Amino acid sequence: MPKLKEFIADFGWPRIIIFFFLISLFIAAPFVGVRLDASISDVLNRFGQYAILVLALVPMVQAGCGLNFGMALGIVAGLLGSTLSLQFGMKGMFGFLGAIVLATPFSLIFGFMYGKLLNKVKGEEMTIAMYVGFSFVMLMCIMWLILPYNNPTMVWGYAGKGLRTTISVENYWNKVLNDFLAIRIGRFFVFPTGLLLFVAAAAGGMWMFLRSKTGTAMTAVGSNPDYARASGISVDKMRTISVVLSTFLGAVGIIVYEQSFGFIQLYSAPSPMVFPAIAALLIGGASVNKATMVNVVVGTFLFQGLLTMTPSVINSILQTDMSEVIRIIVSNGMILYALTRKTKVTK
Amino acid sequence: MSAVPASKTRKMVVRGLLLVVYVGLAAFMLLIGRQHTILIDNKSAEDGSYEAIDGILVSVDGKEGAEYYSGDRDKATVQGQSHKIRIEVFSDGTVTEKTFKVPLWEDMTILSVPKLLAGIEPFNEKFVPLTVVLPAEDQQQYTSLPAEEPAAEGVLEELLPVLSQ
Amino acid sequence: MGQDSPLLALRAVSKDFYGNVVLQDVSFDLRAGEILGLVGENGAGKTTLMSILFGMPVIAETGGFKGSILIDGQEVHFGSPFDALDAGIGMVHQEFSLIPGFTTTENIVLNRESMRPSILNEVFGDRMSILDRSDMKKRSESAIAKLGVNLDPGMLVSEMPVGHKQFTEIAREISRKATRILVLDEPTAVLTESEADVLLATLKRLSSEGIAIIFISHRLKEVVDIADRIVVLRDGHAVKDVPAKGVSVRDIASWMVGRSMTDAAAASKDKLFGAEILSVEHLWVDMPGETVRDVSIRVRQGEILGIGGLAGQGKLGIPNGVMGLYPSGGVVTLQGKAVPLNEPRTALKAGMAFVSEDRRGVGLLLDESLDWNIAFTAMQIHGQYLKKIAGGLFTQRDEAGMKKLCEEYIQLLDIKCTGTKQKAKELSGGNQQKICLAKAFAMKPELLFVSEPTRGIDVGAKRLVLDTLRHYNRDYGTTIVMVSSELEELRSICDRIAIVDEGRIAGILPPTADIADFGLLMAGMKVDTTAEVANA
Amino acid sequence: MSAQKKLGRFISEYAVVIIFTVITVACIKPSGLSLTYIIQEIITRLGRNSFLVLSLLLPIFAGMGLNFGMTLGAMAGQIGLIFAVDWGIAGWQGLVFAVLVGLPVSLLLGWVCGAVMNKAKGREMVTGYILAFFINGIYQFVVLYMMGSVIPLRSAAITLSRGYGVRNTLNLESVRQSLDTLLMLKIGPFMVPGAAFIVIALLCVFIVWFKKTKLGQDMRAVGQDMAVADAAGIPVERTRIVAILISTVLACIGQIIFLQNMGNLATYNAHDQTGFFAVAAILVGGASVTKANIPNVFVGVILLHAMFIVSPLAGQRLFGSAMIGEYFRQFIGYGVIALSLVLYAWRSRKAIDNARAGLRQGAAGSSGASGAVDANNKGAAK
Repeated sequence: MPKLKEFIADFGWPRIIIFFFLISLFIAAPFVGVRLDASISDVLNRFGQYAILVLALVPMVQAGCGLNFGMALGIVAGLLGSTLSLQFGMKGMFGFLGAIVLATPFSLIFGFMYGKLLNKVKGEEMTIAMYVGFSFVMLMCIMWLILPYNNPTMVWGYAGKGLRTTISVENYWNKVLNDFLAIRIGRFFVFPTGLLLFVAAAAGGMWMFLRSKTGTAMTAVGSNPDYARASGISVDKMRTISVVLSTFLGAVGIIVYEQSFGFIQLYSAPSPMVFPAIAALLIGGASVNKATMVNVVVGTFLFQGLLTMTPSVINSILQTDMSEVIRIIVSNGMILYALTRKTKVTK
Repeated sequence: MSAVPASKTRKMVVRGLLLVVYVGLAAFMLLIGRQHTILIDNKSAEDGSYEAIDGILVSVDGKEGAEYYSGDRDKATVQGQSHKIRIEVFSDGTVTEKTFKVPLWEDMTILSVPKLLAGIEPFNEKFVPLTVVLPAEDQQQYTSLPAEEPAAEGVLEELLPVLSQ
Repeated sequence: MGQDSPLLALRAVSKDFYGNVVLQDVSFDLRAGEILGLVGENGAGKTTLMSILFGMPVIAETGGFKGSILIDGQEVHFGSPFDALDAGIGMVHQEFSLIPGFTTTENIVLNRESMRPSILNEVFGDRMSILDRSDMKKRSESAIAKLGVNLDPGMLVSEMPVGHKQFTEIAREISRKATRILVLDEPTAVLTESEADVLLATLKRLSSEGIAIIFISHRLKEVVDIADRIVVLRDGHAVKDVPAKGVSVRDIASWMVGRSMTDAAAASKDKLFGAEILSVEHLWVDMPGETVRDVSIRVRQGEILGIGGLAGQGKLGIPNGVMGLYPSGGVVTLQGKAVPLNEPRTALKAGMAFVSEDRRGVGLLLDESLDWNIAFTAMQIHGQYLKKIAGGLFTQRDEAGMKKLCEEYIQLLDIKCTGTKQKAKELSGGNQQKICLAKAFAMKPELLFVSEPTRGIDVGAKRLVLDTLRHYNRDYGTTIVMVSSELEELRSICDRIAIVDEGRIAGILPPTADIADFGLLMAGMKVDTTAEVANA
Repeated sequence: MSAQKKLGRFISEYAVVIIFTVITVACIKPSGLSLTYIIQEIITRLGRNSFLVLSLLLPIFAGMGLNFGMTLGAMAGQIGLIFAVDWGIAGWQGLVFAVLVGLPVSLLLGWVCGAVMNKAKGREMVTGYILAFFINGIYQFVVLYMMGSVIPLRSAAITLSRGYGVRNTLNLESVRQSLDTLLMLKIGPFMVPGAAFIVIALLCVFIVWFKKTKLGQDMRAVGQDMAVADAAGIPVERTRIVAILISTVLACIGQIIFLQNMGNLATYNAHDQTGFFAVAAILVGGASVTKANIPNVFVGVILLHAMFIVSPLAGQRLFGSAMIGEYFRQFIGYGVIALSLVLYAWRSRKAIDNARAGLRQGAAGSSGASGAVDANNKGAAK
């Protein structure tokens, strides 16, 4: 019994409640006329979409920079990369990879500057990160209107200048990863092998990085900055590396999201993408200065599972759309739960 | 030297009193603030017991009046329960004033001026709308509520009136 | 002053923290208007005694204390510092407890402000009453006048010179109506000479007005000038309780430190010392609480140099400064090569390793496994225990290599643990210290700094840690610089012992030097050291 | 301090105010709006927003930073308004009724917010922000599902056609401008909402009076140094909760004043932006995370809203699209909060370094006289 108690204490009550809630949704689905195979395929697809965005949070958490409320910077870098790849008319897998390559320089520059800023303001980083993120997104809204894009699929019809709010990647690199080696069973179930392989590769790469020399140093900075300093590690350098890595992965994450979702969402779309990713990581069991690959996978699966199942199942049970309310309460409740834990954020 | 500690009971009494005043104030606001709409009607009755008067000036609670000809109906919004209505008939210039009460929880009442002039009580009754099936057009579509987190749209919506000014 | 029962009496007060005895039946009396000088080395139990007297929660949390405290003859029990305040005991801590943004007046009457009830009192309780600022000003002025010092009641504490802050705190304590006993913990540590004199004069005046004072200081000259009686604490025992008349500083120093000579480092006689390995010139280190002002010292190859001195005098600052962990300046040369300061990485690369005094804060990764803790520095500095992939472009932790290293040290240092994967936070204090030592030894250093290696660990582990240091020094020739506040240990292991006082080297003595000399150096007195040091 | 250093300190102290004044003045010309129109607009906005911004002062005194959790108070105010409109109470009586209904709700929410913030010491601001979204979820659950079903709603005008839940936007016609028109004064070309300004003046008097009370003094002490306040016997936790409580109650009243001026209530997202606007305003006014006073509030509201009035039209003229002006306004709004937070965090770190540096010179190579002992006081200004 003590082993279970220790597991519960470690896993945390809220996570257990969410886990059983999700399981009950899956069980209730068939009784309420919701196709189970379609739901599972939908959950897998959304898992693939969000996994890398959640993974992007890991480096900064490990390095003790706390939860990256400013991930919008990485997402904006990804948007720049994908819009440029469309502008140059790059298609198929080449287009998708081109978008990532084009996004890389932006994400590195943004990440570097953002890292330097965060090092200057240790303590109360989260609020500052959030508002730097928001103001940067707004600045980009102006940029989307000014930058000289002229690919007709992207530009406003009447003005001929400035980008549309949502741009379809239909004939460029839509579902490039999803359909790669996809396995279809029956009409509804699609197993997005390409997408999940890409996510597995990214997660594997991150796992390998965290076990490399710099990765180990970064984890040490996260768990005890004084220890790292006494062992000759430059704390600020490690934190900057983690921010740059996090911003880069944010860019890759949004591009993977777009190819699976089918649309590039511009203007103020990046801001509301950050909170769900943070909530997912926390539901997976991460703390404010420790996050593992398991946290990413479990967290994303639980959170996205919840988001896909609640609209269909709850609606048919209660005939009302409670899913929006449940999503808000669960995701913000989780972040609140993590913030009020005893672990102190790096001072 | 610190303030003499008020005795426990005195504090209790004051707090109890404050609570009563609080609830009383809310009730008082309800009483004097309660808004009603009064439909002022100038039609003749089917059974001929009273006739519409052609050309009258009606004003409620001293607000500026409105002219009614036979068959007209208009509304006046008033606050509070007891009101005064002033009717001036153009043809013979007679002015009648009458005070009447509107029950607290009545949203809308219908006051028939001819009935009032003819002295038939009750001239002010509850308004019962014809039972009409509401057209479905204003069925609220809200499947995906625009209420996710700090999207800037919220700001746009709120600031649009400024833009339009 | 002659009433029959003393104002304050301690009877057989004893205290132990988890079996580690800190105070052993301490008893002394204190009469109204008497100044009692309390002296003793660090760890002699002074702070614990004051926490007991002041009813600090930490005492109750760690199992309370034995013996009794009597005020005016009746026994008292303090559940919290506020009970002690009501009983008339005022305490002035070493760190100031003042509100920076408040004026002198506001600080003096903090949380005892004079108020006029406002109408809202009835509804929202007494804290809605209006402050009576004029009365507050009057009360603070009377307290300041009682001190006999000119303090501006309207000045903000944040803009005050340090001396004024000290007087403000004292004024706050004596402004309480009931204060009859005032306890001052190292009040002159932060004052200039002139400010200290004014303080001492003030304390004399307060005692003449009937307030009893307990004056804790390591400046023995001040204690002798001001105290009526002196109590000397050593290893938790009140070894001396004498009137101050006719007592010299030298006597106090020897009582403070005087322990029977254990087998001094006789072995150091036939030790051969190589050339000078490390030289430090005019080192200053800005470490909070352990400021180093101007230290110059030389260390010879194969030697064990001890650095002693009281807490807060800067001995811990020296290793932290040389290793670049705190902002510092001066010239450090290791084996002839200059080592730049403020760069921990180059100091480690040059071949110096450091076992920090702050075991849990700096020395360990509490949430990581033991093999991690031991191999980490070696991995980051010398690139050991890493598997190179794709020609060194990628590296991966060599888990097997780290496991082997960890097992090697578990066996060598007899570390009691469940395996190399156990989390560091689950080990006992002694074993954690051994992990820190293993981490330093894994670096194969030329010169090893060890800071407070035996603090807070049980006697058995102490012996083993010291033996390991001796073993590494004798068999591998590692030069060791050991900083410790346990003079006893330094004398049992070191070849030479430097005493640090107020950020400077007061003097260097051989372990066999007279015990009183050590005590005098610690108290900042000059001692003729030239004779013995030549090359013992 | 040399004049140059003092000037440097002044500039860094009021960097935000200076930047804002420059941008606003620069935008006036291209926006093409007449000065009287701008001034009239600012007067109405002062009447509308100042109360909300003033509610931020107390948590700053108590050292809890910018109270992003004030959105909870806004929600309580909106619930009060929903009942006032539902029961058909019009005019200023409707407003008072809304406040009386909203008060107990804001007390409850304020207490919850204070308790949660006490558990997340050092991270109050971001916790308040997230708590606002969390309670927003509960607010939506109550207003969208409970009202009409569990909580009876009288008038069909505000209920969704499905029978329960409140509509997305409520027409506040019955209470619209009722506070403003109560004492509308005509001074020169400008219409000044007298009643609103009287209420605001009353709040200012209360705040000034409150700082003189023992509770106000305790709050300042807790704000400066929690450990010392605790050692002196001040109930730190309770004082912080009272600070948040009062701030939430004031936010509730402020939101009602705000909405009666706007004339309509976006039930589900009117409160989203209250926190953002109020915080942006007080920061633009030169306040910081630990220091704020009443002038900051008024300067902030005037500057921020002047900028919000002129920038869209200036954007229209300069960049040829109102959207750019609109986004420019958002960028400035968020940017100013980020900038002042960064400046504050950077300045407080520099203050600590200066204190350490001051000490270092004293220690380096001071001559033999032991007298020149310098203090390593830990009471460096935080």
